[in-house]
Amino acid sequence: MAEKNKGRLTKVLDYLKYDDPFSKGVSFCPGCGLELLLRFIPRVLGNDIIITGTPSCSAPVLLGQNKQSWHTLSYFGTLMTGAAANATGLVRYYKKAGIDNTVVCFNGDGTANDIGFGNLSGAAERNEPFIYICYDNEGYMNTGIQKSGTTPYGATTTTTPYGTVHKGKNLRRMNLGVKMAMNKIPYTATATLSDLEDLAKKLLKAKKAKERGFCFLHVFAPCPTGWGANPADTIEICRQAVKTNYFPLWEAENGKIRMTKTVKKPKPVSSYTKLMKKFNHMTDADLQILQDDVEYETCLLGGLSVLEAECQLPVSAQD
Amino acid sequence: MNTTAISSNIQVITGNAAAAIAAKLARPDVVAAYPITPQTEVIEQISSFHASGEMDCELITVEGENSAMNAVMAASLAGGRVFTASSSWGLVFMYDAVLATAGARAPVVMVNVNRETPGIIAVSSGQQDMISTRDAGWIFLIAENCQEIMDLVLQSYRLAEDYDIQLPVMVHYDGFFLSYLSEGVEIPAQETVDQFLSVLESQPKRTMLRPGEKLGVGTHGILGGYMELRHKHVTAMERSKAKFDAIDQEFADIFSRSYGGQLEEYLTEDADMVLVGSGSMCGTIKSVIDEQREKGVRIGLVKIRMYRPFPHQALVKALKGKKAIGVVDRSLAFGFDGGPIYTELKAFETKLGGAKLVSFIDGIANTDITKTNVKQMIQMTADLADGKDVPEVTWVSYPKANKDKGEK
Amino acid sequence: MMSEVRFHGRGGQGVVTTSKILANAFARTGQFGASFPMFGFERRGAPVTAFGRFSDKPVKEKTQIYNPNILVVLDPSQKNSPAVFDGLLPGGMLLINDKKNKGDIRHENLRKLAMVDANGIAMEEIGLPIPNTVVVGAFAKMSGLLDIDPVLEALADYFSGKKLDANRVCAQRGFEEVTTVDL
Amino acid sequence: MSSNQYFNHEGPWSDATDSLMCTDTGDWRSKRPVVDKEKCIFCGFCAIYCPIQVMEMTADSCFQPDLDFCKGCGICAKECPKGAITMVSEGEFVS
Repeated sequence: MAEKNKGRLTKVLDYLKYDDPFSKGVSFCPGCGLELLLRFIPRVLGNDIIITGTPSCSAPVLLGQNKQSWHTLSYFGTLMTGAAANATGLVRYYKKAGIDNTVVCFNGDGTANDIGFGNLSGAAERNEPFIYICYDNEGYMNTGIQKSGTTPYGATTTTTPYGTVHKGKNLRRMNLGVKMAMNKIPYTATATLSDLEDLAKKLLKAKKAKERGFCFLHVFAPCPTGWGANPADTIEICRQAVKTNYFPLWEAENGKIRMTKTVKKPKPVSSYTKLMKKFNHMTDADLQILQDDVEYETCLLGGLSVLEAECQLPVSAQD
Repeated sequence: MNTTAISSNIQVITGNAAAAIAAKLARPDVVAAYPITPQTEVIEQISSFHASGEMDCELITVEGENSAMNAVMAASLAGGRVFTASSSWGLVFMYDAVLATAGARAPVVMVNVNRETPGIIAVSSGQQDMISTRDAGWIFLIAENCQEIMDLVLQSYRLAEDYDIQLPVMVHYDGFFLSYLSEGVEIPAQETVDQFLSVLESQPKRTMLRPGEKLGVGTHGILGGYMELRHKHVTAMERSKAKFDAIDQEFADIFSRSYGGQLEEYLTEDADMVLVGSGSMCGTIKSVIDEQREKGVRIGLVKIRMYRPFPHQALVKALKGKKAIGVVDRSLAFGFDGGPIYTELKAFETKLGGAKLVSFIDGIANTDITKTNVKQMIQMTADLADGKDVPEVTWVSYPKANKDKGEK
Repeated sequence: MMSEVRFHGRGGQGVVTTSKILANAFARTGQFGASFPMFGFERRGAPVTAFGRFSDKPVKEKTQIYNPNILVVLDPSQKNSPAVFDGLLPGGMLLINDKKNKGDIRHENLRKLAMVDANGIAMEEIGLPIPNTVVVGAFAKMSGLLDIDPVLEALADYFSGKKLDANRVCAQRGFEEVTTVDL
Repeated sequence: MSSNQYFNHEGPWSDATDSLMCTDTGDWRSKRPVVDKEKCIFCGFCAIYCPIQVMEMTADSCFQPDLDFCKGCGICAKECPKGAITMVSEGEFVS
């Protein structure tokens, strides 16, 4: 025994203060990033959170079947068009009734960035006190891998397939995190699964910051099935996404944008794209467009973080 | 309607204001709404009550109707009393959440200020928005005047939140004709309303979404589970008919105003002919009936106050044995010749003891259902009673439609 | 006995409020009043029509008024518009906001013409050419259906403070300064 | 009222106080993680990155998967900094 203690337990485990409320056997694909994220959240935030979910890959697990359930959290399973409004209704009633609560809206990029963006944006404008977590797997995976607003340039999906005329998505991805940070909410952050300590800290910051209003976490969560990746590579994909600046890790606390992981010498985006089949067909020219996209966003974020360092978000009028 | 003597509680207010004041009196926990003509005044009034501290609710100024319904549905499932209001395209924009609210059995109360909906942009009255959403699984109630708007909203909370019902209720009233109509409305005292609603507190608590209670809402109903929920839903809707009648009775005891529950019957007992209508048109119909009665015409009115669930038992009871029945619809049932209420009532024709039915379509897109039009309807219904040949469907204010039909 | 009144004016003159205040005043006498505007996309300056029904019995009708027995014209420029007299019942009355007070308006069904310089009075009392409260007072006098007291009381539901005082003076002056001609 | 065959409540409420549903996801596996106790330095990376959180600490200071539920994705093997976990075909374990 003594001889075995060559290493030290990773600090991430210190953040997992609560039991996993989910059933051991749930039907997410092997290597699913969403499953890791979903189990992680209540272990950090506590088992008395109320989670709201919409039709998506998470729904078959978040939502029960008849009177039975896959987890012991209180949840509200609802529509993609109104997830943030549902959470609004909950927190406002709890406020009126004096019930302590942590409501976590847990949605995919389809709900957050596309069909449900209107009410997400409205909830942010009203600075509603809950945590909205978007797990971004860059497409509509549960309906069979279709293009979404965050699907990157060039990626093939079943609605942007590789054909003789059109070769994958010919539109650029949207940057949901930056969009949300512009709402002057108390806390916005990006996170991913390779950096779980960073994720845990951000979850805890969000839980604290939600006392002052709306918190948004944009979590990059690969879908090995939809992306044509080896399930074992899920964490490696996240790591490479960070190292190439494809998905930079940052936070905006009270309006101050700050990189939480600085990448000194970013790798070319190809070290990320080569890990999955959805980019297989891309030529060097195509990859350059994606690279330009990444560099533009990095540049933008760099500029914002310099600018915002001088800015302090005014205290919310609701306080 | 029996009107009490003038008292200091009577204020001259619009239908929209009546809805807003009723909502205030019901003391909702959460209100979320988005403006749309002709409903806007409702939420302006509520915002003003909220701003002045008269209304202690969480007011959510949402970015669209869809969010309004989603927010009140969630607040309701969390245990709150809620209110929202919309109209026309707003109701359509929240339609997915309207369905979800019914499916989740969330006792939401809302008012819908009737306005035209499909295809053509028309800022004008018509019940088409109600018809377009009639199968959402909500209880639909329809008001005739400003006082009834006030009273129906109050009655709605008793119906929606009743432990045996647990269904959302939508109170409909005609846009423009009622929303902007100013007339005297008796505003009940807060204590009286509190007393009327206090019955709900003595009932068992409905299931509520609370932190840490391990209860979730929005489960997949699988295998027979979905069927079970649907069956419970339609059973509760059926129960709501008698419940609504009983609530109206109780309301009469407390507020000295009674409407008759599912239907209001106006001079039907000895009538040979009856018009069936709903909403503001009924006031005009009553005034024409008063005139016709003086001439000895035995005509009555059946006013539909509860449209969903469809009060077919009560209708059969009220209409059985009459000679002829004219059904007036302020909306269309696309794909059918006659109006929506007409086509639905037609399904019970064999139970009406030989009464003949005829359909009148009028009042589409602010077209006024005038006294002249009502007289024409009564004349045609009388002709039908006399065995004369009367077209099955008449577009009263649009004779060309009737002519085209005749030519074919 | 029911009076059916049609109000003609322009956006910004308070036409709809005129009809509301009158309905309110009638309710205060134990009678019944109902009023509503004609529908359209209203904007300042556009012609506005409103309807009022005043009766000793509850008002059931919910339709627009096609055969008024009283006309109220807040906008003098419409006095010669045929739309104003459309459907006027025999024995009808007309109240017009007109500083010229010429009394030269005629219609076959018109039996009583009343004139008041509502804009002038409003300018003097509230500093704005909003004639509605003067017209309300003048209506009470001309129609003989109302005393001025319920009108003054009703104003409290629409104005407060100094504005209420000024508008009460407007209504009082309208009541006193209206001139009528039997035709 | 008809029997409450599927639901305890009037509406679509699930009740986790009853029992949790569970799928035998262990059956999905084609390869299983095998931990070399000697190489394991007890860092816990396999445990934190396991999407189903089935790597459990054992008495002899190494992590072991709960094979009833391990789906065999191979993340643990890939992420182990000491290469202490190998994915072995399930065929090897058929007796």
